[in-house]
Amino acid sequence: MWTSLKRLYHKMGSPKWFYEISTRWSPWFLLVGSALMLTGVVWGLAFAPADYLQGNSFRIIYIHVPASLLSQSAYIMMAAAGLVGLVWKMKMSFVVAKVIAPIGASLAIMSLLTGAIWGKPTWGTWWVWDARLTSMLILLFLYFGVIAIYNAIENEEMANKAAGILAIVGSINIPIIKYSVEWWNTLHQPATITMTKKPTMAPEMFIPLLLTIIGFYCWFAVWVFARTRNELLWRERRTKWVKNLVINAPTNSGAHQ
Amino acid sequence: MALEYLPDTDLSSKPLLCARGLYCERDDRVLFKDLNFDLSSGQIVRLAGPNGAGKSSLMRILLGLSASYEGALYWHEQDMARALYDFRSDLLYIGHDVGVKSNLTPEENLAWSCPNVTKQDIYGALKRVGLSGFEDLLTHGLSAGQQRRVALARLFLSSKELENKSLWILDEPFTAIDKHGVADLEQVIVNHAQQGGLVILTTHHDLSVPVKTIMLGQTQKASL
Amino acid sequence: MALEYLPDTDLSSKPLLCARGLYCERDDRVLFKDLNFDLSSGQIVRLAGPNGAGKSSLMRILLGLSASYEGALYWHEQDMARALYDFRSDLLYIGHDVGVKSNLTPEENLAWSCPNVTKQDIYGALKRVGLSGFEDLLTHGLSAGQQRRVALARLFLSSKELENKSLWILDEPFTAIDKHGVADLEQVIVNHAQQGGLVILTTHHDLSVPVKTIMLGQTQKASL
Amino acid sequence: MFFDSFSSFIEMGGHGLYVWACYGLAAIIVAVNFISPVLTRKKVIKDIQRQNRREQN
Amino acid sequence: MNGSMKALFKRDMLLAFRSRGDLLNPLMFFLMVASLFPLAVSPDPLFLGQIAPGVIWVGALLATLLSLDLLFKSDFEDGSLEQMLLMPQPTLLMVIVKVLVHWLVAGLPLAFIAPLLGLMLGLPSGGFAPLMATLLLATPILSLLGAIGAGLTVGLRKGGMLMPLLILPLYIPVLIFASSAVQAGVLGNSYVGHMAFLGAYLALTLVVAPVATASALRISIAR
Amino acid sequence: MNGSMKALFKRDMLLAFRSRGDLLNPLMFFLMVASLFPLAVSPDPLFLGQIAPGVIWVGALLATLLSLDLLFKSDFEDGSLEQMLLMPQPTLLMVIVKVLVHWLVAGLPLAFIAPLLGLMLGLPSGGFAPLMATLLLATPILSLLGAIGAGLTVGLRKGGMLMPLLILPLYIPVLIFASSAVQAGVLGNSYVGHMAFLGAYLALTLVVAPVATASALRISIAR
Ligand code: HEM
Ligand SMILES: Nc1ncnc2c1ncn2[C@@H]1O[C@H](COP(=O)(O)OP(=O)(O)OP(=O)(O)O)[C@@H](O)[C@H]1O
Ligand SMILES: Nc1ncnc2c1ncn2[C@@H]1O[C@H](COP(=O)(O)OP(=O)(O)OP(=O)(O)O)[C@@H](O)[C@H]1O
Ligand SMILES: [Mg+2]
Ligand SMILES: [Mg+2]
Repeated sequence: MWTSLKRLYHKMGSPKWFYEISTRWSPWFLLVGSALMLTGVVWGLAFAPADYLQGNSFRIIYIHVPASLLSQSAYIMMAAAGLVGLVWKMKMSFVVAKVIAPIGASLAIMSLLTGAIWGKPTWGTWWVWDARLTSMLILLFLYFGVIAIYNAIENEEMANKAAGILAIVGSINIPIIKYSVEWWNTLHQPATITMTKKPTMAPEMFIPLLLTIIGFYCWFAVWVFARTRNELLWRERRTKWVKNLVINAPTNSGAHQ
Repeated sequence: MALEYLPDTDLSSKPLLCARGLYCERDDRVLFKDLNFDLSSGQIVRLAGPNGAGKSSLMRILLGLSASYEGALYWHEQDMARALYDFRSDLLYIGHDVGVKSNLTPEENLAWSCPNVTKQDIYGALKRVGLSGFEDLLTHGLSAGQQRRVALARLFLSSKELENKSLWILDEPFTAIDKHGVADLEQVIVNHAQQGGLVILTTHHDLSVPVKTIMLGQTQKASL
Repeated sequence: MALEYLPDTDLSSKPLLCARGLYCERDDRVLFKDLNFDLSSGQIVRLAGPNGAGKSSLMRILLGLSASYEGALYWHEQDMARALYDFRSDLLYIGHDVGVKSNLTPEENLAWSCPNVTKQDIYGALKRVGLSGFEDLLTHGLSAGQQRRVALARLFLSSKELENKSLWILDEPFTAIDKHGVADLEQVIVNHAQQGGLVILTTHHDLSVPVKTIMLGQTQKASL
Repeated sequence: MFFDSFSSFIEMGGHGLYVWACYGLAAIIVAVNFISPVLTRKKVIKDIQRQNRREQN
Repeated sequence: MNGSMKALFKRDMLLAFRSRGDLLNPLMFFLMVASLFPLAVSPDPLFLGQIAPGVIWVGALLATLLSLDLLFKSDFEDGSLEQMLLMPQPTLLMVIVKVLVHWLVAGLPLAFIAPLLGLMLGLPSGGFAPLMATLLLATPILSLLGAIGAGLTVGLRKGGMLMPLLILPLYIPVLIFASSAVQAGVLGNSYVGHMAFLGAYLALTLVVAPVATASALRISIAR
Repeated sequence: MNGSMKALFKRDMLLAFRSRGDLLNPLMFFLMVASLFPLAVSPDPLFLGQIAPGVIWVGALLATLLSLDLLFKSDFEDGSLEQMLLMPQPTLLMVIVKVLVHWLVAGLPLAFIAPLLGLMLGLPSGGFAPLMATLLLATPILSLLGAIGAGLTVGLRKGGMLMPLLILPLYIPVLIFASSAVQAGVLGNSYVGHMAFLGAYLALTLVVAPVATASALRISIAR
């Protein structure tokens, strides 16, 4: 048991193994994710009933909520990957952490934008200093910080370590930030404008939401795999397996691919 | 990568600092590879090579300030990572940037970098480097050479009785120093080696004493 | 204060730069007083003296960067204050701090400091100082000597045809430069003088060419 | 189908602009996430090929 | 603009874009100030809207002030400033080029991002036009006046934050007129008078500041 | 504290007092923010009193943030930081000493000058006690967390003002709890809970920050 775990760990640390396995899995994630998303979105947009309070604007939920959830869990994943990299000196893990940062940031932006747009018809304003909004904004800043570190440090190894430290410190603070923002808001905020509490949703509204959430996670995997493979190619450009792979790769003129 | 050895001055003693298979690459250019050496006490070792050969890089690797290398380092035959405390206790390093605060006086600078010595010792050392009378001026009001002399005064403080640093790593210690000063410094370095210290230095000056040379090669393209 | 003259190489020509009765005092210490000299084109002039003698101070006075002096300066027999534009048009100065931006590439650095030359000239000059292949790396990633070489490349660009700077003032140009580089530089300096330029420099190295020396004295207490 | 006509589907009871803007923006961000690694991959492969060629010379 | 000045302009823009951090520095600071206030004061949009003109303008002023530190400092430290002062061209030209770059990099972007801050702070809609207008007109003043302070303090070892002390008094008219222009806009009043004052102040500083900065630099370098 | 650390402490205090500008830097900034607001927002003391807790705390936060830039920078530039990392003593100790000095020089004085700002901004009398209390308790947090950012960005050429981006999110809990403690004080409510939270946050950062900073410095120097 222990030895097989160890073997798995070493395998995961191997770029070539990761490259191959992710190449094999990506299409499946893509397929499943796209199917789920298609079903969920069509169902949510066209078939689910309108909310009796918010009318049709509630259909934004099917992208807003998955993006919000995923951007938060992506940060945790990134910090965890950074921790593994720092503690066990596993380079693969650093690659994954690096690759998650821009994806997570894009999802945080998606959450903020869809939320802001949703706010206009429901709250009558694009932006309020609500607890959730504020903490999502701060999460975006945390992502920006990590990305900025990667951009600012040229030496890759150093950049990975520095970003790892920042991500970990940030993740320790996420619950504190969230708690403080929520607490702050309940103190000041007139209760008129708060985000709807977890609704006891009708199943025909809830199931598509579930589908899109799972679909987003699948897509997320595809994106992480694709970016990781690119990073690996460049890092391992001197190795034989990459050279072979690149020789066989179509050049820019390749009309067939 | 050529490695020139002067015969070891003291073959009987165990080596202080060993390097095995050092490899360093910068911007796709291999600075050195498969570098092996054993340095023992009593030696003066010069890292030589043209500008950009990798002398300072090698020094930073030895110091543990740089992580961009492969290979193994041993201090007193112990793995460097485990001997770090001992290594650093024994170490005196003066780099391209000498770590002298321009807003402190020479005396204050030394009081910080050599915390175990007395004020009298510091005045003595400053006198030795020709800075008597300048002890209480702010360092930024000194000339280029005088500023470097403040840092070099540490060499006069690190003798056996005072700071007891046996390993000196000096990156171009003679920069901006006048003739007379260079001769003085060479003398200190020789004395230190004779008292059982190990000195690793780089310089583009000609040294008037015989030293062991580690030659770092011309630039090469990386090819794995 | 001792003033040693080599016989002027070209007595017929009018002097380019004259100093009359220069006096400079720092922290109650007279660096030099009653300093007079006439420098003409074709000369290589070395300001000599130990660390803290006042070589850099004198240079900054000549450059008009320092106001803490007494005496008069003439450029082409005109009062310096009135000849300032001509003087500066003819001037190339490289000081202790070389004015190379670490966040620019060598090429970009030269493009700024020598705006009248072509990209090709710059590449040529960088090649001359041994930096071909490094043109597009940021300067802070270069070694200590290579960074100084970026500044020194200006010497190769200031020849008659290109920037046409006849007066070179160089404060320890050989700092951090390897043997080979020093020889190269000396050659450029000699060439410049032979083509009618005037070079004023300081260095603690031994020069292999004969030069006129202005000796700045040992430190003295001011006594008025 | 919840809506009785295509135009009412587009209109979304007056909220069409908001809903479609959201889905549009989301589509853009998703598309970027899908496309950018593909472009990067092409560039990386080209760079490696160029480097290999340089080293063969 | 002759060759040297063009080269200097290019160099400084290049440097600004290369160290992107410095470029975004004032902008980031500006954004930060605006997002901290709701957290510290109150999230109520109506209340925030009242203080928005003042907060935004104080933010802009502080952001510019902080970025001024870099105007001559790195050039002083690595010897480039000496080189510039030794150019045959008048120092005045050099100062103008550097101030121009500073404004393009640190001042102008403030004007463009200000509407976003207005949104976040619930600025009433009448305030947006005067906010942008005052920023466009008055950020050059901030750069110009700031350059004098930067020139006087460059290379000072004991000087640290001397600069605010020197130039803040000169900034205060700008702050008063600009923020009350925005407030006038919010209330629907005319703010032509304010703009005229700012324009006149700009004309004055355009004449005085570069000369003063050039002499300040000569003094600083001779130290 | 052993010999080296004592010497380091002495050196850093000496440096702080020698370049008095840097020492007064945060204090000046703090004062500036407080004196600009009445000009920019409204001179009405009642209105100002409402925003005073927030303004003062935002000022304190920004002031600390700006002073952090200097924590390791000059030591990095002249090679002293290398020397410190080469000392046999654990880097952790060195970090603690430097953070301590930073707090003594840049944080603590804020607490003592804050009442003056309270007066200038018309802070109701109930706010003074919690203002000082929160500043005393929370400025160490700012120094500690800030050190992480300073350690990560020291020596970065592209980094400029990266730091705010990195650590401001971490400062936000402090800002929220501290400013609402003051507000609670103004309203005559208890602010024990706020203080307890700040105390807990201080404990956490005391554990985490020095370790993180030490590793950050090792990474920065190895670049
Ligand atoms: C910029 C504005 C907004 C942001 C940043 C934002 C952010 C978030 C976040 C982070 C979540 C996930 C919370 C969790 O951890 O479970 C979430 C969920 C949700 N949001 Fe928003 N939101 C915004 C605007 C809105 C608006 C305007 C509405 C509708 C009135 C809304 C409705 C919801 C609902 C229904 C959920 C799921 C319920 C739940 O999981 O608790 N959001 N939002
Ligand atoms: N921080 C860095 N990042 C990237 N490359 C670097 C860095 N430092 C040095 N290098 C590269 O390593 C090479 C060797 O530099 P190093 O400073 O070791 O040379 P050196 O032998 O000490 O030269 P010098 O005699 O000029 O001091 C340089 O050519 C440079 O290209
Ligand atoms: N900015 C200054 N303020 C006060 N005194 C100064 C200043 N600069 C130099 N000095 C004094 O002037 C003396 C001469 O300095 P200078 O830099 O001219 O010497 P130098 O001959 O160039 O020496 P080196 O060979 O070390 O470069 C120094 O001893 C110093 O005390
Ligand atoms: Mg070197
Ligand atoms: Mg000198």
